[in-house]
Amino acid sequence: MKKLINTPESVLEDALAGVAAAHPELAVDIPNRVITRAARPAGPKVALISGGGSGHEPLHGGFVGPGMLDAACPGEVFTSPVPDQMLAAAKAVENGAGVVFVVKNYTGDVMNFELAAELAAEEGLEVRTVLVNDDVAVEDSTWTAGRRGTGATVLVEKTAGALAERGAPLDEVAALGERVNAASRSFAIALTAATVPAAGKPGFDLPEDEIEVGVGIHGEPGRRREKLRPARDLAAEVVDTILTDHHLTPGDEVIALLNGLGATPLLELYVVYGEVAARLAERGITVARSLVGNYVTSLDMAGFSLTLTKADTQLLELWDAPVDTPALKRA
Amino acid sequence: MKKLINTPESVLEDALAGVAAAHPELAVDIPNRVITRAARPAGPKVALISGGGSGHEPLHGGFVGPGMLDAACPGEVFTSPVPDQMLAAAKAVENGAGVVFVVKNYTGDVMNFELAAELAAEEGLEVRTVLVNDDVAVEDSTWTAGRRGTGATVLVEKTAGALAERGAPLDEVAALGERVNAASRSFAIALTAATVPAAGKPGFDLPEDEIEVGVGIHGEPGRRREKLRPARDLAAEVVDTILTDHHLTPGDEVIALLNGLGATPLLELYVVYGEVAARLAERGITVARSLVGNYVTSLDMAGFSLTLTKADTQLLELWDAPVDTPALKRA
Amino acid sequence: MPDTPRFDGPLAESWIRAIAAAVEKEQPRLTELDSAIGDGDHGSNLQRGFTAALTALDALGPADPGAVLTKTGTTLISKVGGASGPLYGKAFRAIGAALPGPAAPATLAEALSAGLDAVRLLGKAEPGDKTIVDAWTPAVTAFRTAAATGATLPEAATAAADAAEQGARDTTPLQARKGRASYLGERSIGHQDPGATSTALIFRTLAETLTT
Amino acid sequence: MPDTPRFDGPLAESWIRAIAAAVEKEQPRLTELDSAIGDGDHGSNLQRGFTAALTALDALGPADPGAVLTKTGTTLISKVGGASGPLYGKAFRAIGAALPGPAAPATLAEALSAGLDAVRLLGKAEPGDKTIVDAWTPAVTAFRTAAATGATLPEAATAAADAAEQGARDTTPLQARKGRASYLGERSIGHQDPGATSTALIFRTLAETLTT
Ligand SMILES: Nc1ncnc2c1ncn2[C@@H]1O[C@H](COP(=O)(O)OP(=O)(O)O)[C@@H](O)[C@H]1O
Ligand SMILES: Nc1ncnc2c1ncn2[C@@H]1O[C@H](COP(=O)(O)OP(=O)(O)O)[C@@H](O)[C@H]1O
Ligand SMILES: [Mg+2]
Ligand SMILES: [Mg+2]
Ligand SMILES: [Mg+2]
Ligand SMILES: [Mg+2]
Repeated sequence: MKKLINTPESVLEDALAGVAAAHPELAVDIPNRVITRAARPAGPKVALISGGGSGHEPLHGGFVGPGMLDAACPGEVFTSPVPDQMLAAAKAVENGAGVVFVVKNYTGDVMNFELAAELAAEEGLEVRTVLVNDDVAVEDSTWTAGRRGTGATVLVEKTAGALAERGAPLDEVAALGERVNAASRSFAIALTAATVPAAGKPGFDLPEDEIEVGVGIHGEPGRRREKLRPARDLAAEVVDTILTDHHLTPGDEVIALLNGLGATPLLELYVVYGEVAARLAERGITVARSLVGNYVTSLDMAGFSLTLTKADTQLLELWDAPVDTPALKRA
Repeated sequence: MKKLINTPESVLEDALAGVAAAHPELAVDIPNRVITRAARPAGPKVALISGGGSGHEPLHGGFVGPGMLDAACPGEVFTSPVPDQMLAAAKAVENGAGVVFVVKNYTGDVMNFELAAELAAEEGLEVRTVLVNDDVAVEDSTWTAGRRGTGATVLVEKTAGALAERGAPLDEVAALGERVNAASRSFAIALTAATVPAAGKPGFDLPEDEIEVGVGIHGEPGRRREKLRPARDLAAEVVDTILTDHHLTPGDEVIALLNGLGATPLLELYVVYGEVAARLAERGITVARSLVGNYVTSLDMAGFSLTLTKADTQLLELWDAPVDTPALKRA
Repeated sequence: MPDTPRFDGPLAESWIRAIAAAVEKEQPRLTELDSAIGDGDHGSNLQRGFTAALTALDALGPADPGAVLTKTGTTLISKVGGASGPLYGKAFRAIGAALPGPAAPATLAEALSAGLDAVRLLGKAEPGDKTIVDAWTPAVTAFRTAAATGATLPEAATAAADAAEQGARDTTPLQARKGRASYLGERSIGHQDPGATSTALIFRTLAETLTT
Repeated sequence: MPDTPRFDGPLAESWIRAIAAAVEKEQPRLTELDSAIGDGDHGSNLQRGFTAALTALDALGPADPGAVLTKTGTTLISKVGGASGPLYGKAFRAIGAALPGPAAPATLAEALSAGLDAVRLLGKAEPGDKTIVDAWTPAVTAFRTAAATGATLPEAATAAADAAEQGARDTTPLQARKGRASYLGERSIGHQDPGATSTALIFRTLAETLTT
């Protein structure tokens, strides 16, 4: 394992020290593992809090700032945070208008946020939880823990963050988050596996010419393995897989997030995006907005995920709203 | 080789199609391989043009936009662009106030931009060239092609771009660019080599526990190979190496760019940045501004480079000025 | 039956300390099982949690079994994260809440049953879903049956441990329907569940603590 | 000497077509040499350039040698990039500018010398810096000497090719002081320079074109 770290045990703490040093606009509580905005919003406003295992940077800490999150709770690498973090975050940023937790659908995250919500309620805070479950690689049946939460998290955090910033009430912000999640589907392909520092070796073995189709952001297995194919074919397959599940029809508008999983050069992401855009055009879907880059990563995994969110006037307007975070800025 | 491409030959063209699809705010001339702003600046203004081999994204295309570049000329992967591109770009964006070429110091880039400047002059355009040569891994002697241009390019393009946007005259913009370059030093460490699509295999072999200290952004060899060490040691060595060359003294202020080489997770970059910040503090250097992320990459190379630019009031003010490009935004 | 030893504070503390030691020892195995159908961190998750519990119990000092186990649960919740942290944390808190003082076998049986209820309330797993529940359910049944027929604490706990181990082994042919392993679908079949395995470890440790 | 054939348009075109064929064939070797001390693209750079030159010459149609070589140089500049594109591009443009019509050996010698001047003006390399210059310089000297002593075109070109090949071989013990290889410092010693090698190829091809 070749990594720029001090020790596997100290990765999270050391990275938080770096975040603190690099971002005076954030307040980083290293012992409690909570990242908040350095400047508290003025009036009462719904506080938007997210969190999850580390290793997906810039998610979530990179999205803390005006127009997006109020706080992020980073867990150990690929391990959900503990309720104490979310409670500390909620107490730190609650601003008289209640708290929304944005939670990616993984058993650990769901349960830890659930306990946090209980604890926060005991302390008199009003909490709503928005569950993100957009990964169509997993069938959403009683046979599974349900679809995983991936790229749609960025969409939910951005749009709900914009709405919260405008002073919308708690239930409205939560409802918007749920609506954006419901309007979103994602699908990912990995070329290589991620190596968790504490594990010291790749999470799965993939032969030199094979890809994992439908991979999860912690290296969860996908639908199948197959030979690597040209970007054009992979893009078409990913688009078609999402459209099948999503029931978009010609004429629909989407926000498209083409996300790098961590080790994919931006040059390649643009190659893929060109093919995604072409395929969507063939299928009659209009891309109203797009975002290409590393937003929900999986450590050093090579590959990409595509998220398509059905757009409407309100969502586009919230998507376009100003935001000022380390990883997403818009004037 | 595992890459998200169609064919090695079509990488640049396919990626440009993706850039065009993803960025309506840019105009991408695919046959001529020139990226410009979709909206031309209103009044006369010095046109800032850069370019270089592809594979370093977001450099340079990702820095085209208000407050930074007017045009970028992407060459084939790791190969300098040809003069025709720069000429086409200059003719497209020249705006009555002359043209500044920002050129990274590599023999091919220097010569192709030199021919472009000749051609542009023949067409009646006034051209100045700013050479960027910040990589202290190479001794700047008559025995070499001189220090290579790396991370400082971002600083030069940002600050000269801000100055040009304000209507400063040609010589002033060029002089500022040269001043920023002279105030900047960089040094890089690679954990793995990059794989150029056309080559199909990594540019060099690095044993599983070794690093290349002083690597160039095309995989040029560094000062030496050694065993991987903790991030703290590597950060200290990189800081000390730069300070030795740079003659910064306690109390000096710097802009620090901690740059990922393409395949390094942001989590690790933050770990390194925490150590860089700590070492600079130990050495009495104040970080006035910082930027952590992938800005001057080397395809899928894992590793980082650090650039330190001695700051003063003018540079900080230009660094803080608004910018609206795909890869760098500031309100 | 004044002669029958009761499950008191010192025994509760010994149990937790013994779990910490057992987890430390079995960590590679738990990690290996979790690598096969999960994300390979179950061993280190529990080690982090129970190591923290030891520190918490040091700070707590002598206490009744309820306080010891509640503190343990709270610590697990605060330190583990992942799926097992809240599940085991809630379980130990529920067991603790049901043990205001030294307990006879029947009381301990009900406390362990309350722990199972807490796991099921939070995790919503049914028996057969290939989870902690598949070891904990037969363990509670065995403990309760033994206690009802007059078994001593060591006897009841040994029966529970045997049942938990059997339950853990019986997860091997199951297809996971909860947690990370459920993403594998049919590919989860043929592997023993890590959580059920650690539950068996927790019950075996209880039996050993009460026996020695 | 009306019998001596002159270097005319068709010969110039044959030369460029032969270079394209030779580069195609020798690409792996050039790439290998450039991988050792450069970035491994010298072969593909030249192939891209000379393939484009063929297309450009097809479009140009029959022309005098100056027009053929100027067009070749312009095409190399437009298509190659890297260090070799501008250097060879400028060189062929300079050779072309010195050949307004069919040329006798002495005139071609001066044209090839003008090509060398162009390389040196742009690249600022001295002999011994381990570059194109180290093959081109002895080639020009040999060509000029042969022409001065009454050699025919084939004879002069063969002498130049021999000298260029010797010059290329002689780059092996040198330490590079220009271009990418200079970053290697002493580690560039022991490898033959790719650019000098392609220059030798260009001169050998000229000799073969004029001989057949
Ligand atoms: N809903 C659930 N109910 C009960 N147990 C569960 C549930 N989900 C997962 N588990 C148990 O948790 C174990 C995994 O724990 P652990 O590896 O520590 O957490 P994570 O899956 O978050 O990495 C599984 O083996 C399974 O026994
Ligand atoms: N300044 C220079 N003058 C003359 N020749 C040079 C100079 N710099 C480099 N070269 C030649 O260019 C060759 C490399 O060409 P090529 O690989 O096509 O370009 P690049 O180095 O940009 O990849 C070297 O082997 C050397 O002979
Ligand atoms: Mg886990
Ligand atoms: Mg090159
Ligand atoms: Mg696990
Ligand atoms: Mg080369």
